Amino acid sequence: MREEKILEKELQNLKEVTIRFAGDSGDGMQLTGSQFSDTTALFGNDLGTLPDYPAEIRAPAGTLYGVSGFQVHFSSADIYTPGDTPDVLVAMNPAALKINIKDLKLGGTIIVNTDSFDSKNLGLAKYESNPLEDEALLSNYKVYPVAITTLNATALKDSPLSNKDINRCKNFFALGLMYWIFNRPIEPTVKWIYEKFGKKQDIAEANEKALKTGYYYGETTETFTTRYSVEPASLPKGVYRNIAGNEAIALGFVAASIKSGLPLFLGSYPITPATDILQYLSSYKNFGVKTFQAEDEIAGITSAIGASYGGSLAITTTSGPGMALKTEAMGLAVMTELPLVIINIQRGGPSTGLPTKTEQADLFQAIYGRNGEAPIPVIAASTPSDCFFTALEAAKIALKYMTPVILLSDGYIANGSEPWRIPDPDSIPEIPVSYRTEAEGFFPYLRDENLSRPWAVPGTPGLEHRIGGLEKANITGNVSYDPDNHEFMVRLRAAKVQKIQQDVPDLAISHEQEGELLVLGWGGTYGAITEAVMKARAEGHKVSQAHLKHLFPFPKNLSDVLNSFKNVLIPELNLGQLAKVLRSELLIDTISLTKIKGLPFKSSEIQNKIVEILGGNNGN
Amino acid sequence: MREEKILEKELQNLKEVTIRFAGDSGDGMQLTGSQFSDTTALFGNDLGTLPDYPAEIRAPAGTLYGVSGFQVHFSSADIYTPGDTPDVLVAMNPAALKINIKDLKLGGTIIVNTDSFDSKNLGLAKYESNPLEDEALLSNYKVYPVAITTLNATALKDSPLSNKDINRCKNFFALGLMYWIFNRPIEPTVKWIYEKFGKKQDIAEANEKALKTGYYYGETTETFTTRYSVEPASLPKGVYRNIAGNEAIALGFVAASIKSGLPLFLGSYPITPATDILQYLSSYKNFGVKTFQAEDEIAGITSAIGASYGGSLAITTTSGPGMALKTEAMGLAVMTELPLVIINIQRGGPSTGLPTKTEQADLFQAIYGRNGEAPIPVIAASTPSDCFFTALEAAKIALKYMTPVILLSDGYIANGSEPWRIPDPDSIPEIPVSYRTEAEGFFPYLRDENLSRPWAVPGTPGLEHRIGGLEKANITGNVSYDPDNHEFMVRLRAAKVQKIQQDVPDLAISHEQEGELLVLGWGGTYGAITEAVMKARAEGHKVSQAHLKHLFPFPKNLSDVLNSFKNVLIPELNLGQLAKVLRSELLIDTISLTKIKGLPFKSSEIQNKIVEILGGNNGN
Amino acid sequence: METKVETKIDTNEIKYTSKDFASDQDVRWCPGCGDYSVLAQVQRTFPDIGIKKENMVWISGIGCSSRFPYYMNTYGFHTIHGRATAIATGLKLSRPDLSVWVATGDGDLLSIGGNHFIHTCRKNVDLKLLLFNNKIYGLTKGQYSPTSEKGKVTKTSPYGSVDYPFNPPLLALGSEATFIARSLDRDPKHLQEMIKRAAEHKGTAFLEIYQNCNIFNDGAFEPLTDKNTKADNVVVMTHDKPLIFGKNNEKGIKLDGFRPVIVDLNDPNNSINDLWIHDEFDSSPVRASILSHFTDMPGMPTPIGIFRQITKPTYNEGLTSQIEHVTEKKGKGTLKSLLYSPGTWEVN
Amino acid sequence: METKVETKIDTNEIKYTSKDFASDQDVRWCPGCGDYSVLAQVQRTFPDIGIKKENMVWISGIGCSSRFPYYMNTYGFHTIHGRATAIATGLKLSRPDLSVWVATGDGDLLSIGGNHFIHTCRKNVDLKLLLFNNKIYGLTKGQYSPTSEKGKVTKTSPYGSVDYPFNPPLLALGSEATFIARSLDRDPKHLQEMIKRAAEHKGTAFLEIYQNCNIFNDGAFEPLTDKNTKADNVVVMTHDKPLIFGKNNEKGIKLDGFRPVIVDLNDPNNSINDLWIHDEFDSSPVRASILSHFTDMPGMPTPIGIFRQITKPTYNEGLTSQIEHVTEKKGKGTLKSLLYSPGTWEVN
Ligand SMILES: Cc1ncc(C[n+]2csc(CCOP(=O)(O)OP(=O)(O)O)c2C)c(N)n1
Ligand SMILES: Cc1ncc(C[n+]2csc(CCOP(=O)(O)OP(=O)(O)O)c2C)c(N)n1
Ligand code: SF4
Ligand code: SF4
Ligand SMILES: [Mg+2]
Ligand SMILES: [Mg+2]
Repeated sequence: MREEKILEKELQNLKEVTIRFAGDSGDGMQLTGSQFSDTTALFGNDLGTLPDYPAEIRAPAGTLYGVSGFQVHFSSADIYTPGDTPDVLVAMNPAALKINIKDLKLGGTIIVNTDSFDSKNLGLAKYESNPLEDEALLSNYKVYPVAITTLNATALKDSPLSNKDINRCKNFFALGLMYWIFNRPIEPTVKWIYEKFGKKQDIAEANEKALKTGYYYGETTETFTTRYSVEPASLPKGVYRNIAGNEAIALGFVAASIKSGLPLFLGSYPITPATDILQYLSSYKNFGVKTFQAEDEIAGITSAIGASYGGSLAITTTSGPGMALKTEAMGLAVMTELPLVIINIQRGGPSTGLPTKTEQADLFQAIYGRNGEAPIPVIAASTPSDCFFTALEAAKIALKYMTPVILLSDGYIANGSEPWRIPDPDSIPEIPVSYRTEAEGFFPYLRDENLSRPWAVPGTPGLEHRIGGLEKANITGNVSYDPDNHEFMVRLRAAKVQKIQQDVPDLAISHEQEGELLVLGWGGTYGAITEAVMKARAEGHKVSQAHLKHLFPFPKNLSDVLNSFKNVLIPELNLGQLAKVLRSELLIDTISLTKIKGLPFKSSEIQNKIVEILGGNNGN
Repeated sequence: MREEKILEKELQNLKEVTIRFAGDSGDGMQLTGSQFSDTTALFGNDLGTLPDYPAEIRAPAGTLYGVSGFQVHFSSADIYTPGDTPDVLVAMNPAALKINIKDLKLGGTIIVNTDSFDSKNLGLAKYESNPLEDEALLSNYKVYPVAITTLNATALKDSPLSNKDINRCKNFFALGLMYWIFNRPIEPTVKWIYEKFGKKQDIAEANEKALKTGYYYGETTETFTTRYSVEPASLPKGVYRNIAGNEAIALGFVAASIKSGLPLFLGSYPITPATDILQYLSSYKNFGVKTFQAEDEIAGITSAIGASYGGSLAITTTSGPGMALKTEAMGLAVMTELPLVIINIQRGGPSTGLPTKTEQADLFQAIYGRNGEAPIPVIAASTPSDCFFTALEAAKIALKYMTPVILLSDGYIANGSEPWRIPDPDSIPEIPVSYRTEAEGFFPYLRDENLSRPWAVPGTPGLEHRIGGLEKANITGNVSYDPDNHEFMVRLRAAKVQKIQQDVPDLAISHEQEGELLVLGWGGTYGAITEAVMKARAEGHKVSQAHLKHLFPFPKNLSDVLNSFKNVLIPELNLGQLAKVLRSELLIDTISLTKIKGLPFKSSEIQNKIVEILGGNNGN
Repeated sequence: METKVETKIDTNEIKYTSKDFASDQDVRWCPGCGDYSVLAQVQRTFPDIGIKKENMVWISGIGCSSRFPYYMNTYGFHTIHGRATAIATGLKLSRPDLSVWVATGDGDLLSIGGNHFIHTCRKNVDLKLLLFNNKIYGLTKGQYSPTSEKGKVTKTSPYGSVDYPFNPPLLALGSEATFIARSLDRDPKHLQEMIKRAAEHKGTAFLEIYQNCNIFNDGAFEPLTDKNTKADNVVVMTHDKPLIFGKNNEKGIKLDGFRPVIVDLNDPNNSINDLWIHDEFDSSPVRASILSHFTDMPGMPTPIGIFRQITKPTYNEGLTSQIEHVTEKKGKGTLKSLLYSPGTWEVN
Repeated sequence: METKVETKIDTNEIKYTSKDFASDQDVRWCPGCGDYSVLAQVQRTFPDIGIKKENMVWISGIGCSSRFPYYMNTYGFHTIHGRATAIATGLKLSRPDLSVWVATGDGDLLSIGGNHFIHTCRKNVDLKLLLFNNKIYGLTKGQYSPTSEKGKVTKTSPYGSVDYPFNPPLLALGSEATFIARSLDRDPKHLQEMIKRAAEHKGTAFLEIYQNCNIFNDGAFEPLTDKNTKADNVVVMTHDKPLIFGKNNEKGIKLDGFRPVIVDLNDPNNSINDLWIHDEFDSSPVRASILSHFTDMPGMPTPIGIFRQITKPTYNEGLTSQIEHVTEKKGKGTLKSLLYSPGTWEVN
């Protein structure tokens, strides 16, 4: 029966679609979005997501600042971003429509919950008249009015839940409807519902019913005449999971712990958007992971320094304001040359700034922001799944060179997710580490060929020694106020960090190896740059791309790479920090494209800049 | 009688002399040195001083690391440094000789306290034999052995003081002797003794007697055949005082308080070498100065932010590790645009580093070291007396532009002193400030022609408003998560700080206005650079000099100045931080001369580099 | 110039209502959050305090509760996490004429802000500290806080936290705070009374308010606020009155040595005269310490009211009077006297 | 390879003497500093503690006292100002097999380090905290500290400080520390005993040591250490013994309600049986709180000894046992189980 009906409706094939779910903070849009993403990932599409939620937990219902959104971009081909402009907007209330309509593609689809377009909500959204009656809107977009609240309530009228709880299920109705329209299976979400609410049978059943009602609504009603299908992407063979950046960082450090044979210790204080990592790691108790929710960020990093001193793989996680508080302790880690990874999930600044928004404005701080000559290597992750490998890389550097390492990520890749082909556990190389145990010839500040000092952990007989934050004498590590020793040690510490360059792979250039224009990026701009470059090239522009993971020290060939192009464009979510560092380090000038809106780049913004630079000139 | 005797001895006229007093931390060398300096200043010489003491309070007597030194350079002409190499060394014990002999000018004078050259002290100083019997020493230097301990004890045998206390007077004996040799009056020190120990008559009398005994010892004994005279310098007319940098900063802010009509509030936590400022200011209670010794550096700066919010001229003082801790709060001051001066007396780093030694390695931190785009103007003092004017300048910028300002000084100029022609109080310009009182048209983030927002302090009726660390909406100052507003505000804050450039005087070049070589400095290297340039010029080298007070934003003409010279040499007590900032800001390459020994430059080090760069070429 | 005068609000003439203390900002807490009640009670109480609103300042750190200043039509400063008391201290020292209030959370005041809290109490800075204790980190979405009970399952303690919680009044006693009180978001009248009393106190006034976070820690205080259980679980400390509680005021507390014991007042063997008479102004801190410990003692009711308040000179008074004293003795400093201090000489 | 074995010191075989705990570094405190005595007593006590020296770690912050680790021939870490307890916490949590000691000053622990201190006590992390309380900032050359008495004239308080001091044992009680004790630098035997007892305690052991800074605060404790005045000014708290002091043990302390009173034992009306019998293990913290307050009460002697010690699971035990428990339940995690967690799909 059902199948027949489906066949009556048109099934249109699309290459890619971007959907944005938007509603009140209390409407469950983050959940709806991530369920849609997970299902879509399971279905085999490539995808990118962008959650965007307010700093308030639940701003009063209906207000403009209370709107929460989740955008998902999925495709039958490789994609790199959550999409510049949504094709479809699901707006659960007038405020959500008001806030998001300006981003929607002209001619795009809007699905609205008409029940919420009452005078109170219209007023809260500062609409003077009902936009659903607005000719301009109706002619510019395909608007589908659906009485979601009523339909949901009717479907659940027999549920033992309270009216309030019934109403809270309406996001599953919307999700079901979207599953129908985009031809996705509902089973994964049904399964998830029962895993999540297993103990609360009534809630689980209500949610399942809402989901299915939404699905069948699409099927039965006349409103929707077309379904869309986005075929699975032809991804490389393998086992996949959908992964967000913060989860990938957590996994990466557990993997580093296993591969190095060291216990993992995280000292941290919650802060958006870094808290997830603490949350994930606190659940890995059976991996021997120790998480310490400290009283503040200073105790977060200093407890990690204590653990590192004791022989753990020690890390600390935070964001801008917390990073600032950790500054002094980072200096101690530099002086005592203990391995430590400091993870900064950047957010909008300065000060408390825009805590739930993304930005890349902590690069200067990472490279330069300490008292004294205190060099710390800096690396950055570029995509959600890259966070996993960047974590491994950070651990490797810290342990090999006995140094603190700063790992930069940002709110965008931390919360955004993408399908990840899970690497073969055995393909991940071991991280060789050994504690010093030999008493003969032991000196705390004697160095190996990498200029690393020995890691002699308490409990080792015969190696009792003292370290600290005062300047250390070369080799013996005793306190030394000797002027020449100080100069020697300052330069030695700088040389050690510089030596890491020997392990930094040469920067790879995608496309032409020299020419008119290189787009150079770092961190979370990777997806937008890649897409922009691909599109520009598709239009015939000769433009190459390179992406920096190692920001200090840089890859050896960086200068050569930059000099191979007439122009270098650097898109950054700040006022041009990498560009300034390049001037300072390499005396090379570049073109900056900056954006500081708390949002990632749209690929079109970068593409336009590329075209502008190349002018009519296609680089030929 | 006495006068006759003096005449029997030769009186030799010298242009300049450098003396270093050295002994145990407990020997009172800092006191001896500063008394000699004060008397010499009063006598009318120009002078420069360099105290140098260990991080330990009183290391055990006789040890090498317990040696404390005080160098004073005085002259009948203008001078700019405490002298590269002492002409005279006063060594109170073997350790002091051992540590300091290598700095002494070949053929220089050594006055030693022979009583301390016993086997115990020789052992502690790691001498294998008595150096006073060492031919090499005796032939390379003029060594005057004086049994200071015994002579002092004999003179004071009738004092009611304990033997221990009598022995503690021996530095006054040495001081008296030096006064005789260098033909200085003893009265100022006698006066000082009675002011200081007035209530302890026995101690005062013993010290006076020791001083006089030392003086007469020079006169009577055969050992010293020559006295030296260094004529008063022909300084500009005026009233002078001897001043150290930290004292000058304290005076500068009290002056700024008077000239702005604002109460001064200092929130601070003690830390070497910044503590003096807190100490000085805590004694100015009758100037209405409020000092708050906070529980830590964070409370130091945040209490100052609270006071600034309340309408005070608010400042906070610290050094490197404390600077690190203040980072987060600086971001708050940036976001709330409140006037505040953050004073960093730089010391050797990283971490605890070399707490009592000087360095200039916090420039990067000052300019770049915060999360988010958080621009703060940075200015640096160049000499002890310049600290006074730099304090006034910092206050002026903070108040006019409603911004935090970082004032950099360093341990060298903080503790070093020089004669200062006291400015006419009326010649110091008023600092115009007004609180907003008018309710009509008031918005907390409305801007004046300098892009400054109004200072509306609590207590003003009708202006009740709220500020905070979240991004602010333009004009209203309400919390705003609007993407475009964020970008607008980030750029606005940057533009405001950049606007300070309008008040920054053009950088002045000493000597030729263009040519082969400019030596560009910043901060406490001023004296050494000036002397080096003068000496190089005296040798016929054409070399010019310029010194930066404003490090962010730079003077408008900086780029032009640097481009007027073929080479720019930048001497810095770090790994080349200003040089990198110049590359980054102006894309101009320079030559770095770096030193990171916890010690200031010797002028000869800079001079040699000048000569090396100019080669045989005299710049003609 | 004349307009200037006109636009000034002369609050002398104004008799405030609670509305005068409401700012024009929309309140952005979750619907149902206990913070709404605290805001309402503050706005209701402030008209009675008799201070002009331009002389009142609210300082806060970061957290849901720290949004408080935005909603008060007084001066306000939403600062950074944990530093509210330090910023407020600077403000109060420099401006003793202002009435300075701090709105803070259990994370803000007791986790990252613990040091400034104990030092503020120690110094007896004249600040009013309102701790919104919801026993959770609200703004960061539900991690355990230093007041969460041991074993608490939260996002960062999926297997239960292993931390012992602070006992906030006890910590305040350990820091020798001069005013220590507790109230409940859901007891408006009591809360108003406590706010008023805090306002009247000279010195650090610490008021812990149990506040329900209905999103991440809903029901944490239900036994104390639900009308069916409240009477049995809460004892109101009233000065000069015996400690009595229970639905029919049938339970009393007396001291057996240092041990508080609950007695059944229905039993004729027990007399109301033997009960513990609460003395807010007790010169000894011992009883307050025993009262603070009630919350760790199974079976004992949770005390609300003022644990203890004493009077001693405030830090701001000390600072101000020292300045006055020295100025009187030395004379007001002038720029000339500053610059020309001892040790000058003249060059002609 | 064989040399490797030979160079290992097998401490099992070694019976330590105090010299074994002295490092090769010259001790750099001022001659006469009370820190020397603390060092000596620690070095004398450690051989008796029965822990191998490679398993002992000294962590310190910054200050004269924080130089301590350099002089101990154990593992040592001279960290940054105020953070010793936090660093020690990380070390102890990650390495429960180590015996972790903290050497700290009144500025280091109670000023900048106050927050980590109260949180360490609250969590009952198994650390031994030795507070060298000289009531002054020594290393920075003589500013008042949070334990300096009000009115103290120092370099930063030329007209006398206006701060009230902390009462360290009281603050520790307010933070619910499980072991709180006090001793004197000039009472070597007592100090040794306290060090030993701290070592034996499981959980946070807080030992305040009054320590003379003969350069910047000389004589601060003279009434307590001078042999002529000591007996009248110090009362030794000994478990199960009455509180008696005075040159001829002629004074006793009894409790009148909550008020301690000194009684003359020479007066036949007073009996030793009425005196306050000290109970280190008192289940109630009230007596310890009264004892802490002795120092504010004019005429009362200063108590030394253990104010109170109780046993409850340590934070490190809690953490470790949770890990064991979860691992037992879920099985030890593998890289494969980590990566292939729910929600995977296969592309062929
Ligand atoms: C320096 C810093 N660290 C961490 C944070 C993140 N943060 C914001 S509020 C908060 C805790 C909130 O808990 P609480 O103080 O109890 O307030 P509530 O939200 O429960 O009212 C944290 C950890 C921050 N903003 N700044
Ligand atoms: C972050 C930081 N702030 C300040 C200092 C300066 N400082 C070093 S030790 C000290 C206080 C020392 O007092 P205390 O802890 O009592 O130790 P004591 O020297 O008296 O043993 C201070 C303020 C520092 N080293 N680091
Ligand atoms: S999260 Fe909790 S504390 Fe925060 S506003 Fe919502 S209910 Fe209130
Ligand atoms: S200054 Fe005081 S505490 Fe520091 S070493 Fe000297 S005597 Fe000891
Ligand atoms: Mg809370
Ligand atoms: Mg001390």
